[in-house]
Amino acid sequence: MSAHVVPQKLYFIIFAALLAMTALTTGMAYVDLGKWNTVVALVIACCKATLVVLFFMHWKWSTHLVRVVIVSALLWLAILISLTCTDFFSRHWTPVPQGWGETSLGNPPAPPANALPR
Amino acid sequence: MSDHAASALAHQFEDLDQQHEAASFGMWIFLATEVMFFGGLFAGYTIYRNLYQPGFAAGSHMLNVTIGAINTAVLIGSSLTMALAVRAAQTGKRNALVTFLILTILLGLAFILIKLTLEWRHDYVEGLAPGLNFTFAGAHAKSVELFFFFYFTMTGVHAAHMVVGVGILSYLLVQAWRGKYGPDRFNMVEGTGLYWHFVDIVWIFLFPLLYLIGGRY
Amino acid sequence: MWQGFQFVPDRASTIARGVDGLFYFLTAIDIFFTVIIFLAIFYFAIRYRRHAQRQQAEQIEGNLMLEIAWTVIPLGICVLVFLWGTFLFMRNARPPRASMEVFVVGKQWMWKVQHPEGVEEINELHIPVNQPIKLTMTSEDVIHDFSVPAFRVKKDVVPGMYTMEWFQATKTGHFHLFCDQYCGTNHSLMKGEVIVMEPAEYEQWLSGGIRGGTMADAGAKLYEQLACITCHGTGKGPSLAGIYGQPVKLNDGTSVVADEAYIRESVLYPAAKIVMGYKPIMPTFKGQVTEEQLLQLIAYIKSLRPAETPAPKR
Amino acid sequence: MGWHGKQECKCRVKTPAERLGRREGIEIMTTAAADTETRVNYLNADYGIKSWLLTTDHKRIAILYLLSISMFFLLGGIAAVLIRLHLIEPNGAIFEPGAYNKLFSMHGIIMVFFFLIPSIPAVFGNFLVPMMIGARDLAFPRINLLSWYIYVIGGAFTLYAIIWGGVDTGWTFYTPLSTTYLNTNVISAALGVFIAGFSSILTGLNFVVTIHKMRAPGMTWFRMPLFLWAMYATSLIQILGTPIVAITLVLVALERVFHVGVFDPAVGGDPILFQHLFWFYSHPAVYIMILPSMGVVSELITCFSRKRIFGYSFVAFSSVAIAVISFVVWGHHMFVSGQSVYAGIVFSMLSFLVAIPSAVKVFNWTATLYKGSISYQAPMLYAFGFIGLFTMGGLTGLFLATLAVDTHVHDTYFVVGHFHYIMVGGAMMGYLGALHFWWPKITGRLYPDGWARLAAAIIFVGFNLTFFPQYMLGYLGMPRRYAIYPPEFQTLNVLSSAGASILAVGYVIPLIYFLWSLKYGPAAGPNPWEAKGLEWQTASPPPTENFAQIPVVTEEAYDYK
Repeated sequence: MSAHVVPQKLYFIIFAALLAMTALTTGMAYVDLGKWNTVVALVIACCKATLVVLFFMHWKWSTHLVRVVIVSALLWLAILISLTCTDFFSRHWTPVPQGWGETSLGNPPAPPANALPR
Repeated sequence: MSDHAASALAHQFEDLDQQHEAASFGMWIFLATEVMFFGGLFAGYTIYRNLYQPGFAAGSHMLNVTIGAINTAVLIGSSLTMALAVRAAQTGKRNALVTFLILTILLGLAFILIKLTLEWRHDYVEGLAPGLNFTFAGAHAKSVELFFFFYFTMTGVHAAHMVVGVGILSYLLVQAWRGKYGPDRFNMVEGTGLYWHFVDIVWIFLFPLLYLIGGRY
Repeated sequence: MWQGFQFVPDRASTIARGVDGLFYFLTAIDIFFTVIIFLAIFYFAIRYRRHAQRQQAEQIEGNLMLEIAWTVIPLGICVLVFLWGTFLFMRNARPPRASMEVFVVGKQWMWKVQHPEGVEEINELHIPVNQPIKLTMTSEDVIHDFSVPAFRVKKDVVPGMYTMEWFQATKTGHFHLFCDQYCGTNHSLMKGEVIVMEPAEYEQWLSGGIRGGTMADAGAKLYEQLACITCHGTGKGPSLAGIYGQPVKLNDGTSVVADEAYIRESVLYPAAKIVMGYKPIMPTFKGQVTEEQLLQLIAYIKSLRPAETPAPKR
Repeated sequence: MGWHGKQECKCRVKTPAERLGRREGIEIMTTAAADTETRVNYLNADYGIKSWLLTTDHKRIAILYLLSISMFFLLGGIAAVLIRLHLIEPNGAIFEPGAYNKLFSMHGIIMVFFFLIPSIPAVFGNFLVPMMIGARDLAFPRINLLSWYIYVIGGAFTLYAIIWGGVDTGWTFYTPLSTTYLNTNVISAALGVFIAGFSSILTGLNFVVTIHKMRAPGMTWFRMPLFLWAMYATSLIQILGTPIVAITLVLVALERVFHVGVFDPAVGGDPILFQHLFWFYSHPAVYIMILPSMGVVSELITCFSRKRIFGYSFVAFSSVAIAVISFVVWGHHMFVSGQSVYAGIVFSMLSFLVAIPSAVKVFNWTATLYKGSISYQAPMLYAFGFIGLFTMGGLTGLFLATLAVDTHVHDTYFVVGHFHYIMVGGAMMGYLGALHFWWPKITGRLYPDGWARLAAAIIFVGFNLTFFPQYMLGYLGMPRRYAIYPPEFQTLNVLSSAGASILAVGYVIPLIYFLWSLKYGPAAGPNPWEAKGLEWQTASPPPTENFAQIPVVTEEAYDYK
């Protein structure tokens, strides 16, 4: 069978790195970075996940096929989140229509000049 | 091919390599479905977190970072022992395999116990469990309720995966004790390992998203 | 059984013509391709039917030019239809500035309509002809859908948010109003009529139907009843005069535009967005005001001019 | 038609096969036919209920699926008949609105989740995938059996919901109606669909692994029959889409239990988010239904025109393209839902893209007929029916992808007509075509071809009469899911119901002659259609191990020289 046997030492190094990053991400939460706190936390999480996938889950010694599976799962997740977000974050672009109290019975409708997307 | 290897080969496969590749490929595809399964929750979380930032930050501040960080470490430790267990199976070391499986199970149980007694129970008593006992009435109360709904659902689904994992590991332990696994036959151990690491990765993302967003300063 | 049977639905709004034009264009495309495919299949099936047992077919691997042709041509048609449909849709998505605004509340299983002048009706909507009407809609329970086939418009009516649709009727008469989103047991009974009238007739109908003053008046009354005035108007709470449509600075540094959704949220969930410089002391009015009363309050707040004192007019 | 009387069969044992051979231009080896009775095959290899319920043979599991989905089809079909009967009268001929709502919900949930989604993948995919690639079984036979049990458990939950109290959410489970306002058995119906979803995932997983890892020597990707490409694309959707609907239904159930949840407007939740998550799966799910049928049609068209398919790689890749694009178009179900108009534009544009690979397929099938040697046995008629109905259904999809037109016809009978043209006209025609094509392989028996052709014609006519008026109703504005409707829509509704009665007859005829053929049908022989493809190179019914020796593939697919 063709599975790769990884030296034990490497596992312990990765373990130490993961613990260190956990400490780092917890510590960073106590530093005021404004918006960047979230970004930093997510970047560190991505690094940790990458280490787990690369070494604990043997990505480094995997076939291309397995890598395609991982990448496409992430791609599909990205499709789900990004296209859902196109709705939620563009809903408020639709201008708040004005005209309350300006009712003009019988007048021809004004061209919707004010209604262009902002 | 030894007799042992022959019995390890299912009738539909030509050889052990093909069987091993199929098993690990199948497990990865299963993990892809798991990514999407959690993905639905993450998508919902992303949207509400952006719509209700202050409420989510307020909710996050009510969680205990120290316990969260300790639990993260516990889970990473269990991932290490799981990786070592797979290695022991690959190299045919029965005793090491049994030891590492026991360690993994213990660390997994420790995670669940910490979660259950120090966090969920605490949150419930504090009135932070939506639908059961939610009494929080400060600023952004409804966003906080939403946050805690996500918190319980996401950690709950994650914990359910841990419980299933511990169940499978216990089965593996019995089989390993009987000496069923070896260099020709470790697909089960490897697949369970992949699953266990995946559950670990989910937690690696849940920890910052639930405990750390909005900062602690 | 043949009663009222027709092939084409009434076409009674300014939008209808455009939508029908595109609809017929698409129908023509459909017929064209369906006929081509059907004829080709029939022709080949007859022309190349198997006569003898060992009749050989001529093996053809494919043809790149053909593949490109039948990829690119449909793609071109799709782009055309997409642009056409989107253009119409965007035009129909924006109400003209001079629209008359009518409020609609969906509720299992009825439509409650309020005119700005205060007239309320159920399962009926009276409107003047040739006048753009903008509906601001919400639901008290589940998702409904306000659909008027003769006007070619529909929009879901969603709890917790305001949706909008507009139309301008071109014909007087009675037209179907349907709930098009499945909403429970009596979904199919949640229908009514849109009655389009001559403007003069409409005025007459309106004056006959007024009971409690305009919506803004009703809102003003409510404003007093709920004692909003003890804070909003004394400086304890922010002044509401002229805020509608204006940006409001919040205490977390962000700012929002005071639209219907914001006002609604502030009444029901006061703690959600706190205006800069004020304390979160406002109690919630959830459960005390109905969706219709909310709309009246909104109408009242909209009617307040910036120069006016924040206290109600009376 | 009706070439076999029963007597004829009894008195002249061998002739039906011979006669069939002459009539249809098919050579049948009488020795092979005689051989069938005694040979050991997957059906007679073992006896007893246990040998079926504990089997890991992909062919037996296919039969288990065939029986269970047929039962669900029958239930869903009865519901459909009752719906059409009810709608003869504008005020409703039979039911109260509440009962009618339960009826169409039952029809939708059963037909979508328990018939159409498992239909071709779980029956013909299971039976054929290993045989077509030259393998002895799927990669994970025990998981395959598990998936059937999961399906049955899911079905049991849903049946429980339907029988005790019913469920009236519609198959779409829209919140907050489903979470807060209905008093019916929503949780167990949702749970049933949730559970059945895992059956679908496991089936897809099994196929992908099998197609990647178990192909016989020489069976390269571009020598695979197009049915396998279609199954592969279908499996991708099952794997990547189903988990989303699963978690979404979990959230619905949680919201129902705890009275608070992520879709609850009271805490700032958004019901429209539910629709996003639901359609992220449920739009691609339409392609789970139609893609396998497209694969079947590629097999049928080539076999009965005795030609290699026109533009093999275009047909193959269009399947994968459909699977991928299907995931980015879901928002077209939500153009009028209160979703952002800009998101609507994005989704409209993407929705048009999915029309292109579908059109490419239709043109390639038509071109395959050119200069063929075409015979019209029953399976071919179903394939023709599929192409025609799918063309009409697919083209009306353009209306629904167009923002301005969809605003008018959304949630009307136009939509109902459109998706029935795809799901019944398309998927169901493909399913019946497959059943007629591979029935001799599955059972080793031939059915009366004349009756089968008659049934195909009746189904085609009945189908169009049922669903074409629904397009017109939709354009006139009749909303879907209405138990009571304005009287001016009656004419078209009566027409539709009349068509449905013809359609029902069309579905009953095959049931009768298939059952008849099990006992009286002449033996089919290994390859009654003289088709290419590895499944025809082994005996009918095939032995448990499929092939005595794993075949070596040396030629392209559809090498009908």
